[in-house]
Amino acid sequence: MKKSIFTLRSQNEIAPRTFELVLNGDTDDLDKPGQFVNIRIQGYYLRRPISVCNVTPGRLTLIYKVVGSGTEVLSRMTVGDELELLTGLGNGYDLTAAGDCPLLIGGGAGVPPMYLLARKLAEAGKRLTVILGFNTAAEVFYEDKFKALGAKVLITTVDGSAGIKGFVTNAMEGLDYSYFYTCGPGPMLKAVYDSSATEGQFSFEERMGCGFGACVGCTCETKYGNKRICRDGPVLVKEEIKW
Amino acid sequence: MKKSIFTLRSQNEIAPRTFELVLNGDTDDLDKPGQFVNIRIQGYYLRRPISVCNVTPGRLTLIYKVVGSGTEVLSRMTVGDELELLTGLGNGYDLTAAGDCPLLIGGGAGVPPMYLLARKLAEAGKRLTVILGFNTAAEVFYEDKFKALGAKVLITTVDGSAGIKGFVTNAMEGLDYSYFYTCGPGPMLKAVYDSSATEGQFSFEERMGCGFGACVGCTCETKYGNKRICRDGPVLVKEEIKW
Amino acid sequence: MVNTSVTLCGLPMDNPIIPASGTFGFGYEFADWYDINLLGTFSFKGTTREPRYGNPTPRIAETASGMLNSVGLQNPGVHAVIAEELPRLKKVFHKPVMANVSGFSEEDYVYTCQLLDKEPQVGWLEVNISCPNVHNGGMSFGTLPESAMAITKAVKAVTTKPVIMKLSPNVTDIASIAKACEEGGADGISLINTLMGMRLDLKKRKPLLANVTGGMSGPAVFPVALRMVWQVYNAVSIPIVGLGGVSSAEDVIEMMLAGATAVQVGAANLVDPYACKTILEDLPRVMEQLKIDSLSEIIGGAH
Amino acid sequence: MVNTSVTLCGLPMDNPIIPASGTFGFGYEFADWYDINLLGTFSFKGTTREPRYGNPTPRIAETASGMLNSVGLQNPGVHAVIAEELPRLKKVFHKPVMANVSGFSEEDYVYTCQLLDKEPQVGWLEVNISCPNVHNGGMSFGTLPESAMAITKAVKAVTTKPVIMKLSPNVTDIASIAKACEEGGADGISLINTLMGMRLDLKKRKPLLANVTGGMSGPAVFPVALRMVWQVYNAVSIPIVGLGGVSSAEDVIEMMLAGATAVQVGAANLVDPYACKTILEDLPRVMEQLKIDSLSEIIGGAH
Repeated sequence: MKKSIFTLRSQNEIAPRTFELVLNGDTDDLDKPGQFVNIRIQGYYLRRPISVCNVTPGRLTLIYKVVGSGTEVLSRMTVGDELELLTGLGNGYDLTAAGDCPLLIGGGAGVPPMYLLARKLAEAGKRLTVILGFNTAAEVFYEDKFKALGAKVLITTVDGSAGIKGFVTNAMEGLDYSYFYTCGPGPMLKAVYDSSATEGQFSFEERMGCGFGACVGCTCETKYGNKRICRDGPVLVKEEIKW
Repeated sequence: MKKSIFTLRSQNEIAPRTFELVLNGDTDDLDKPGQFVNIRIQGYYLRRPISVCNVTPGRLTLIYKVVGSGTEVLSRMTVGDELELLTGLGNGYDLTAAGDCPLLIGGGAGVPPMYLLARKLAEAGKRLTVILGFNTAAEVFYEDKFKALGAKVLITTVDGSAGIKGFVTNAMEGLDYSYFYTCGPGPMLKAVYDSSATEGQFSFEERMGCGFGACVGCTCETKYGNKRICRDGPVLVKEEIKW
Repeated sequence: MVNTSVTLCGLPMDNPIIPASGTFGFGYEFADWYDINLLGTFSFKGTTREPRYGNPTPRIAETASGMLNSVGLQNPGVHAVIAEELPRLKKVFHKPVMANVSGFSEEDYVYTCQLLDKEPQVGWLEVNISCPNVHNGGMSFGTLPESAMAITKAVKAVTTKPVIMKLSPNVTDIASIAKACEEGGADGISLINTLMGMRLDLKKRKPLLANVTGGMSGPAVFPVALRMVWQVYNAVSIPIVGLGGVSSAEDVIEMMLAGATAVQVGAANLVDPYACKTILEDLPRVMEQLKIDSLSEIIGGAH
Repeated sequence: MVNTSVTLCGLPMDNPIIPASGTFGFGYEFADWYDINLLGTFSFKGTTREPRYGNPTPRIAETASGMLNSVGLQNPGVHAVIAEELPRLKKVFHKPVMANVSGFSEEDYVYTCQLLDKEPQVGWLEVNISCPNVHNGGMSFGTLPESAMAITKAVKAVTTKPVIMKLSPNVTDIASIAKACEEGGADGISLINTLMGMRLDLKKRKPLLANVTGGMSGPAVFPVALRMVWQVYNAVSIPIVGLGGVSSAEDVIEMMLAGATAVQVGAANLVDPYACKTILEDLPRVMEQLKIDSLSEIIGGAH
């Protein structure tokens, strides 16, 4: 965990109200897929937690959706602006459990953390299948980027305007995989839990106070006691989850 | 009274912690010496009232001292930054009472509004004497600007490091003048009141809520009833003042 | 087309937006900025039986996302309000106004309310039993259910127009005070008045306000106000006027969902003279985003 | 060289800075960020007789210059605190710690305090009779002088270490509660706990917090906290621990001038893990600017 200043390198609206933000700064503590950063935004008291989409030495990529006035302010920041981040937060995904042909399932705001995970797994020589779920064709992003990693990519949209019509679970039917990793809204995670054929890891969202385990604002119950989503999570293994 | 956006044209530290801020914007409502503007500063709830130092069409000059974190933020703003101002606030000085050879007395933060007043009186052909009071030589500003208007300028410093040693009232002794205008800290105004030989006008300071007469936060008692420093003032005539 | 109209204590209003007492003078100051007939109504400067200078200055201090004031009910007295302020207001405002009244005894309240009740321009009486800035009175009436009920009954006995009791948030149990007012015959409740706070001048090592303490307002107090509106909505069946830190159309809707029939805007008017006008301009767009056709249908909608 | 040391209820502290209970866990989480032995002490997570999960999530919401929490005293229970948390803390913190205790009955408080009083690591007992997030207990003890005094007496009867009673700001008369604690034998008073507030989710038209209401903290509440410290300083002669929105070295000095002997820092730790460290680094410079040689000399200095 570190607190440091990052400088905005670029920001682009890659889908309606969805922004890709590239920052330059100290990425030493940012190597693990599934972790997040906590961003201070001028005029707002609490930081905004955003999961890491990609990281290379000195360069951090985040993708977020504008959901309120805080992220609205963030979306209006421009090249050269400075942001104070807490980095290296959360446990992240455990890659050692992946097996040969892991399945990655991202839904909406849960797509970005799948990218760094896919990249690391691809670098480790895994055969990847990636399911990316959206509401509609206009919202789809990063399909090509996942393909460029050599992954087999399945898109689902609720309205059927792109890829398979329906939810990510529709795309899971009949797939063969050694293990799975997923991130997305709560109902999607529950559906994946119910549909999945193997063990897997789930990344959860919760409203956080601090993001580093101090306030216990984001506690959830697991089969092995209380866990803080921000510090003991956001990734939980299938086996410990209580719905 | 108007609310409008101004753009920062230049900002310079003209004396220690004293800044000259030049803004471009709508100056239609800003022609009267002794009026003030009320500036919104990001992150602070109340606006900061600052008296007008000079104005030409489309260009406004303010001089302020950094006295807290709000003015500190203002002092760090740079060319091109935007500021939201309420303009045309306060009654301003009445120039018709000046006579042939008015005396202008400004102390510290009370010097800036004397400049626009001096300029207007000079344009009206008056013979001006200006007394500018400071604590020490390093704090002196705008001496040459007043001289360029054709005014006779007397500097006073408390420590004697420039001009006459002592207070503005020391410089008033033996002067011949038709009327006077003054602005400065409360104790200085009281001393000028006691030392002055003619009628005159005083500009007062008070902590304000709104700056345009709504909250009655800045009320003072006068011989003719309660007055709001922000709206019925900041200028009061000698004759109505109750100390 | 969205519908912003509401009915407050039997009187229809074009919209629920009411500048709060003490932040809008007697209205005509704001008529220099915009046409104040756009408003639902406004609550005029707290009026007492006798003229009052108020507290010594400084009376204003800044806080994080808010401000303190210790004005202390400066006003020209009820007779001057009727003789001078109301006729001046008549020229620029053509709707029923909310008359805000304070006092230092039951007789004061009765005297002032009785006079203002007779004024045709007055639509509602807002009885302030919650001013934190005057000693021996004001707030003390609003901190006990018994005295709150007594003032309510006394005012109701001599008036015909709707009486709205304005409550202090500086109490342990806001619901019990509101219930006492309802039992006393109040037609409505408005809350919250300011939270009592203070700040020090570090250089002088003395309070910033000459009165030592002052009333805090602004966005900082909004969550406390919202909580109290919520609690009072659960406790009484008369309409509630919600106020405390409201600064945007979204805040207005949040207050109404918590239980407010109308919403007052206070400190926001002081930092932006167009605050209420902007809220009124934003309301239709925000209502559409939130799929609200009619504001009157969302009152208490979050319960 | 300025002197930052103070003495709190007989125990010397290198400086008056104390992370507040509920914002600093059992300390070791912050030891990952900096050496927590820099602190005067810290107040550990509110501990109850039995383990508690607390309230359902969401438990956190944002406000203007502040936040709401409705954690509801999640903690592993006093036995686990003694068996697991204190030994873990011992490795990273070598000063007496402030043990924060909550309960749902007088017996709860007595039971928990009695156990923690015996722990050598504990320097002070901070008895929280003011948690706004638990039903049937906590805050209700802190809203009546009688029950506040009863808890104080009961805890004092079974303990030897200084007992500091932590008070709720959600009351009409804070001074009367503080006085009752002093009469009951309290060695100190800490205040304020959080102000009760709420926020709504406009899209869902429901409260943002699963518990409906929560406790507000952060800079927004600082002026209320300062006012109450000022009032309690006038009412009692035992030391006061001031808290509520403190975020800077200047805030610490303002609290001490108002009457605080020591100062807790709460929400600031959550938005900046280095908040207390930064305050400690800034203090000497700010003291010099304000011509303060020794912090202990300015306690109550603005009265």
